[in-house]
Amino acid sequence: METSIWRALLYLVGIMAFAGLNAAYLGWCERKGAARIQRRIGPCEAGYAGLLQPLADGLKLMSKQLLVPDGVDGIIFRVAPVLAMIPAITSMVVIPFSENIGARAMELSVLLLFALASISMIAILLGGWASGNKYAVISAARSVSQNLAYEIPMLITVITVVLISGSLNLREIAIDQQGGFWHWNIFRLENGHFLTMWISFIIFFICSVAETNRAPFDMAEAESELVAGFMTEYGSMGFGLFMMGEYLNIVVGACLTATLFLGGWDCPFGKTPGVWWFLIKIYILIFTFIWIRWTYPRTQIYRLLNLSWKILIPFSLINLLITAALIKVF
Amino acid sequence: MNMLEKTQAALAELFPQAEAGEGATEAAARQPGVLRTDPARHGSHLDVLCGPDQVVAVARIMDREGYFLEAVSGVDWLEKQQLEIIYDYNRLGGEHCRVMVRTQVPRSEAVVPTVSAVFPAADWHERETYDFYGVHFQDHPNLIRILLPEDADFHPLLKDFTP
Amino acid sequence: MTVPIHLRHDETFVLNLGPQHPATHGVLRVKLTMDGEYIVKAEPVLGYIHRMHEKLAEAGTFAQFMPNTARMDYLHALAFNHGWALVVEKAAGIEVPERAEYIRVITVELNRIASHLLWWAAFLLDLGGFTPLLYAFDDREKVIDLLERVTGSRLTYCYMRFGGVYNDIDDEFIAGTRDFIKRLRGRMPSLYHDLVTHNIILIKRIKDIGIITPEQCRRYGATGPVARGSGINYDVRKNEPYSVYPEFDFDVPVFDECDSMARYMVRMHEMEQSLRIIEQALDKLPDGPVMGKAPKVLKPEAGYYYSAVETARGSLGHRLICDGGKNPYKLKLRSPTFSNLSLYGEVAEGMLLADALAFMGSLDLVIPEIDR
Amino acid sequence: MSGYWSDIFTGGKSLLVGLTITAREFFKPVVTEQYPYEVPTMTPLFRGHIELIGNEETGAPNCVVCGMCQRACPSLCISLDGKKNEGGKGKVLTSYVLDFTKCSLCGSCVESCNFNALRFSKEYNLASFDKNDFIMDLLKRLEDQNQCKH
Repeated sequence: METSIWRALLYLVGIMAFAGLNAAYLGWCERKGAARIQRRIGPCEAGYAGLLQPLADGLKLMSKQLLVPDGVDGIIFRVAPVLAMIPAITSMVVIPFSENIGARAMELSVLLLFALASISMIAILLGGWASGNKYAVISAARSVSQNLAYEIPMLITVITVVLISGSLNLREIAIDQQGGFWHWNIFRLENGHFLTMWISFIIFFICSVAETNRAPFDMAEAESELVAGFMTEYGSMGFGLFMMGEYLNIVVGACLTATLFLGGWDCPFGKTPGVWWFLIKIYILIFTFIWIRWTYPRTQIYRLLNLSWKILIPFSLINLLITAALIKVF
Repeated sequence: MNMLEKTQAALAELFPQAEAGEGATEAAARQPGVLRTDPARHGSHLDVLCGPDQVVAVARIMDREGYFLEAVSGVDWLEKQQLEIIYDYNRLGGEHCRVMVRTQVPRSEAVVPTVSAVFPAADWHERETYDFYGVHFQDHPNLIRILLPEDADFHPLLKDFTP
Repeated sequence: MTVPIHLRHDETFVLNLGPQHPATHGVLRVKLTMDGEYIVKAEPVLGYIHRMHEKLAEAGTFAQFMPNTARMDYLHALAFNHGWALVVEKAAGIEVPERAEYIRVITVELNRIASHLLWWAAFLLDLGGFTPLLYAFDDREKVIDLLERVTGSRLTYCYMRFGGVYNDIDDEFIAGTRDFIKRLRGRMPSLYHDLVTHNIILIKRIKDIGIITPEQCRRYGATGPVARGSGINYDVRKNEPYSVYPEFDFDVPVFDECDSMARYMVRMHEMEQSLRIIEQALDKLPDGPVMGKAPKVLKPEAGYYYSAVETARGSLGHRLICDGGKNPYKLKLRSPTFSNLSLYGEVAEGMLLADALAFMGSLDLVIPEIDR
Repeated sequence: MSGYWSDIFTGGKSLLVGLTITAREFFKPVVTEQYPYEVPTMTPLFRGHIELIGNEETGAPNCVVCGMCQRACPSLCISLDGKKNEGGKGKVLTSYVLDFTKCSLCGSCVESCNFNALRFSKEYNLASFDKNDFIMDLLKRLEDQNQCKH
């Protein structure tokens, strides 16, 4: 009994530390990455190569007054940023970092992740609504319709993965893909799944960009239209929590993509699997998120819904059918 | 018949009593009518002086001939106690021809009918002239301050205005 | 995009876009009556940066107004310099040496490229693309460095004089300009067109958005790239030639689609045409003085004068009225975006908020020029 | 329907092309100038605020207090004063104050000067918290410059 308490504590601290570090330093990575793409050098004053910048930003945000403007719904206004952060951290619980590292391997972990992901949508809705700002309300409405539209193709593609692996447990799904990249769901040779799974992967990736409200799908905080969207009225750590929540959602999205499609902690050459492979994969994915954001202009809300309903959903449904047929045939 | 002559003929119909004259613009004390000016010197081909009541009729003709309204400007002739409104018409492409239409109203009772019903471009330009000179444009749909604050109570481009 | 829903005028709310808003690039305020995200009525409110330049013109001498001209359209300041110099030269009958005319054309066209580059950057920023902004600024910086070499300032130039220009250009400037032409031509296809113009997101975003009919252009007096994007072949440089423009071989890009994409393409092609003009001007550049004979105190004959120039945003007119004195009696500035913006209300009706902002970006507004 | 497929393929291709371009730029060197670690050199014609030119030998200002610059200035930011030159002809400058808060750097004053007494300085580091820092005594500035020279 005693060991399990230590284990729980260790994981609690570990996950919090992982989440906190990521939330802080992804901001730095984003700024550095953007700067390099734009041929600038980015943060460089605070510490070596600006490495202390997240710390300085955090201190600044924390030392500011948590301003609650007149006429807002006080409780909801305060709760929303916390609500954006909590599900993102909680999601880390079920993510298997390697065969032995993972806080909890639940049977329905995929479902749990999606349930938690929709809570962060509610956080945006509440934050925007409680602000009582017209821009924030428009942003909240946009964000909800966007997340609804993108959860459907995302779930359908996840079903294809679940069909192949026969499990809703992320750990089981990852174990199912061990033994080199030809076993990964995206390239899976077995039953000819590679024919359709790369499309599923692309759909899933696009959806996770949209789900995390990242450019080019950042309709909710489209700064040139809606000022700062749902965050317009937030300052200090309320704003900081929203930002951290956004980055954590990216981490969760990358973890999920790596686990579902890229073999989790598996080595591409079938040797020495381990947590480092998992980390390499998720950071490559995260870099792709950043890379995409600093390449494209923003799309328009109805184009975004068109993309989901007219392209992603039909394609994911067809993919699902073909995958199911392949499993049945072979 | 080129554009200039055609426009001149169309405009001259508004002024039956005036004789068609040629030459440079004389001092402002001239009779209503159409006058040719040297575009290289003055920038406009025709100089039309009309009464305030003819402004809309001129605008209709210009609209029919395919002109666009470039600008509306006011001038305050303090010595003559007159305000002058200048409408610059120009052509969008094709043969270039700029027509300057002027009308003069007494300073004490500066009322001119609006041409914004013919050219929506006049809407803002007339508001600006109202703003700066206090010229009242009759039947203007929305004659409020445009560049100055809405609570301003002065017309700064009048020559006797001192801040 | 046609209006897909029936606008309900009884359930509207008012959204104040500005005076401080990231998309208005300055202090323009648009009072939007909205039905959800659809615009029922858009009403621009001007004057937040009004400085009464016309009164300032009356207060000083002709030469003293020159620095003010650059403060209106700070992106294409040299064209405003040029316009003011032209109208006064017309009124006072001042001759300009040929070399000065060539230098004017070179600098004005360089400035036009800088202006279009900044428009491109800001437009992409409106559409949420941040990276192209920095690429455009990289190129724009080169232009500004070149202009700084000859004019002494980086943004609000006061370079033209009645009868010439303030300073002669040197060989280093000429070599630098040739380098810049090569550089921009080299970067244009990949960094501008492959990255942005052919990008599906951008095309979907601005194609068929903000349709301005040629008739609307005429009724509202829209000029410049806005008119040329609506199929109107009107460019002051061609229609009412001034300076030495008739000596150059260049095209006026005209697009018939009437949408934001057409206006975008017009400006992209105009940059190429400006490069052509500069190239020819550098080849033909005559020797001689850069300042003609001009009296120290100008007293133009009484009369009405009008002169138009083509700025990056359209036809800029100076209506100058002289009474024979040392000061202008009256100066009316016909700024192009003032007229271009006036059609915003009519066109933006029924648009989505995001589209309306993309449309506003495609008009290329410079607020100090509207407010004067 | 053809538009649907071509949108997916050409659109997808354009997105990939965009990514390769930004990736290529990612590995190119930085183009920005790291002020204040790297200081730009001003071009010879750079227009800073104006300053007085001193005589090569004596260091006294070339200015003869004719007031042309004052009259040429559109923003009335120059105020100067002089007194009668004792023992010589003409006037001697006693004060020359530039109100740089109003100056628009048009250069009318420099152009109007017939005595080679004014020029543009090359100073561009002109930030301050105090408005009074921009009311510049140019005569004092010239004296300081003379002192530095010796």
